[in-house]
Amino acid sequence: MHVVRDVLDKKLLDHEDESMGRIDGLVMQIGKSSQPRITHIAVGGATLWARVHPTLGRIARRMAGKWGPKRREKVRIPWSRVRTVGRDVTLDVEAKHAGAIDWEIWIARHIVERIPGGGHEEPDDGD
Amino acid sequence: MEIELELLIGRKVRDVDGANVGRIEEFRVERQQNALLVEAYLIGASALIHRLSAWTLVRPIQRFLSAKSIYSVYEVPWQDMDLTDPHNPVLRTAKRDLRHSR
Amino acid sequence: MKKILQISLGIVTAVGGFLEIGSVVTAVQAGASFNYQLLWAVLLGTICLIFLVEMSGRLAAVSKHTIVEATRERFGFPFFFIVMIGMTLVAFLVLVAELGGIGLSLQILTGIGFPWWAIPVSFLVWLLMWKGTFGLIENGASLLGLVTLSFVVAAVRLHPDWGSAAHGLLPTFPGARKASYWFVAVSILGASISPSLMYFYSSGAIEDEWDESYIPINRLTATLGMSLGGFLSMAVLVVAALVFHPRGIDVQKFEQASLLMTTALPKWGFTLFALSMLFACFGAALEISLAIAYFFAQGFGWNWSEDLAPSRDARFCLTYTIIILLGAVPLLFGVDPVKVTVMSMALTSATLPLAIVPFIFLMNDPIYLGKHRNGWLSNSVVLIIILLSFILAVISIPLELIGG
Amino acid sequence: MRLKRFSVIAMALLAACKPPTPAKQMDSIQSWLATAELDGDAWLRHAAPDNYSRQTLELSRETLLQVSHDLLSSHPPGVDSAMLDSVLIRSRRHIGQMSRFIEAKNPPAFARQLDSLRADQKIVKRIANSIESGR
Repeated sequence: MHVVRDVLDKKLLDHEDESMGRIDGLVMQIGKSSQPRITHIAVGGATLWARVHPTLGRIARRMAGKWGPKRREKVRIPWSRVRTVGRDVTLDVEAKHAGAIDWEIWIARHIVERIPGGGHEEPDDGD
Repeated sequence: MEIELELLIGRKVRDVDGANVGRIEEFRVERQQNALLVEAYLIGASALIHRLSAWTLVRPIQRFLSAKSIYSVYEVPWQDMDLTDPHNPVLRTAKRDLRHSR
Repeated sequence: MKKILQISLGIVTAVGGFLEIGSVVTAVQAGASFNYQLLWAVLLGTICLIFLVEMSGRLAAVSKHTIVEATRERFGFPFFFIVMIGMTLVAFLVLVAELGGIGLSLQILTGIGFPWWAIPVSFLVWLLMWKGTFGLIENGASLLGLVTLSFVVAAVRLHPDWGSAAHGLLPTFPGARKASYWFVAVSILGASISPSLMYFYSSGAIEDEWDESYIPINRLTATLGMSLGGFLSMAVLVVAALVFHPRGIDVQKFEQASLLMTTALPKWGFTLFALSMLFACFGAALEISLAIAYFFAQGFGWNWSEDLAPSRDARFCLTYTIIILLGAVPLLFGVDPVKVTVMSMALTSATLPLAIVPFIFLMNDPIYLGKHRNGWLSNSVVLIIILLSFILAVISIPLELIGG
Repeated sequence: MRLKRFSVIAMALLAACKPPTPAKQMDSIQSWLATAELDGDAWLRHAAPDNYSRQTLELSRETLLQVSHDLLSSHPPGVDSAMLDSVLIRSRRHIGQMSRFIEAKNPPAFARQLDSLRADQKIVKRIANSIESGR
């Protein structure tokens, strides 16, 4: 398997096939003489923008701490939770608890649901 | 030590003699129960083409230009890569000892 | 039977959704200033669009990826980010143009200036996105858009000299006003070859859950729909060539274009033009704001579906809400939508390689498309036309600007 | 890189628009006279509504005023400025009258103004051609 082509930037689905972002980064453990291991999936703006430019990464991180869901530490999902790697990458975690969709929930609660017709988080009659 | 893999992509690699080898483009991994084991690093422009799975597009052009191989892709086994300073990766071997994967 | 229905519906949506302020304004200017001479640009653009739309549908049907998703996954975020900036900037200008087009159509119908319409119009667009479903937007808008067929009626009733029109289908070099000739050609190409349309189309294919069995349907609808659509723009150009060119009217303002059909259809021409522009621009405004929202949502891996309740894909809905609100701002300050249109169309061709070259990579990707990937014909046709329009754009945009 | 092109265009927009040639200005003058004529004709045939027709006549009149001012202030060579000025003033008056007669719902008077506008159009055309040949 090739990581950059087949894993990185793929879409993440939780155990109910809820979309929970993309694989924005991968955490690699290296030791003196041990074989390098990719142990975690990283999700979120800070990781993402750091790929464009370190400064953007820092800014994104600072804003993540101040605004919205106010999450300071990066979202990391252990590779052991990966179920399948195919068209998308499916996990056996629940998106809500993984912290990957904090913003989705925050915006839904604080903005969208306050606009008439915004509906509520539980599934709607699909209008 | 922990490294953000995505930041290694596109990093220039030098060999023991400090000669420029190319850029890291791809990682060949073995999937395990709770981790991906990095087997080898693919370095060089052809590695990029492979990463974009663009050979079907590039090969005809290559043939048209009747170029034997545009670039060489180096496949560096994990033992030969020294990432103690992630910002400038270094090979533990010399460039000439690398084997071409294609 | 079901398939026939699908095909005809697809064609109807393609035709009804084809014209928008960009294609109309550029075609009118071309006809007014250069008679039939620029018909080739419409033809070339349409051919390219047919190929691109067919590819967009095929990619979605086979790989179950939209163009944007595949671009992010294959090229990684840093490159995707560059594409995103370019595409959203241009798409936003187009959105402003479409909203302005709705405002201008209402202005000529009611006499109330278009800046006054900016807020209500963008609110209505937003409301439809907020409450409506994908099917409603796609089919409803384009069914109304069928009124644009009146351009063909007008063209026929003016008895054009088909022979010399046919000559216009072959590129010719201009006598006078070279700079403006090439600039109009570029904006025509930009108006026909619209990346946002591709993003919208491939997202639609995913929303309708296409699979490989849709490949023939997709090919047929893309070909027939887009060529009929291109035929509409040609009709517009022909009418303009017959009405404005002999009178030496060089169309700079929407008020001038509004007289397009008053000679061919004295009783209804004016209203039909206004309604055509109204519906066409409205459909296009919905389409383009959806395309922008899709772009962000798919690029970042958010939930996205026009059929979900907004709170189920909050970031997606917030994106188009913000975009539409911003789109109203320039119009409030009375920025001339026609100027925005022409410039955004030219910029579209200037940014085409950014959208299309990565797309060609994807269309040749054996992992995504297997045996359904592009042949050399599609590759070369698209790349040649894209590079042509890009070069023309880079040369003619500065010339046009210096020329005032 | 795209951003660069974008900013270049933006700057060009600001820097651009150096005064167009007299020939170009004559073209635009004729274009707007023709617009007024076509619009008037449409209104007479009940092919265009009152509001729109009036606004378009106004727009033509203002644009004509502006363009002809630019043109004459530059004292184009080989043009009888006085004659051009007078005919343009006259045609602008006709256009103004036309929009007033739309308000007054007076087609016959409107038609008379339209005819004299057409007459002026011919004169302007002759002057324009003289410039073309003069070039």
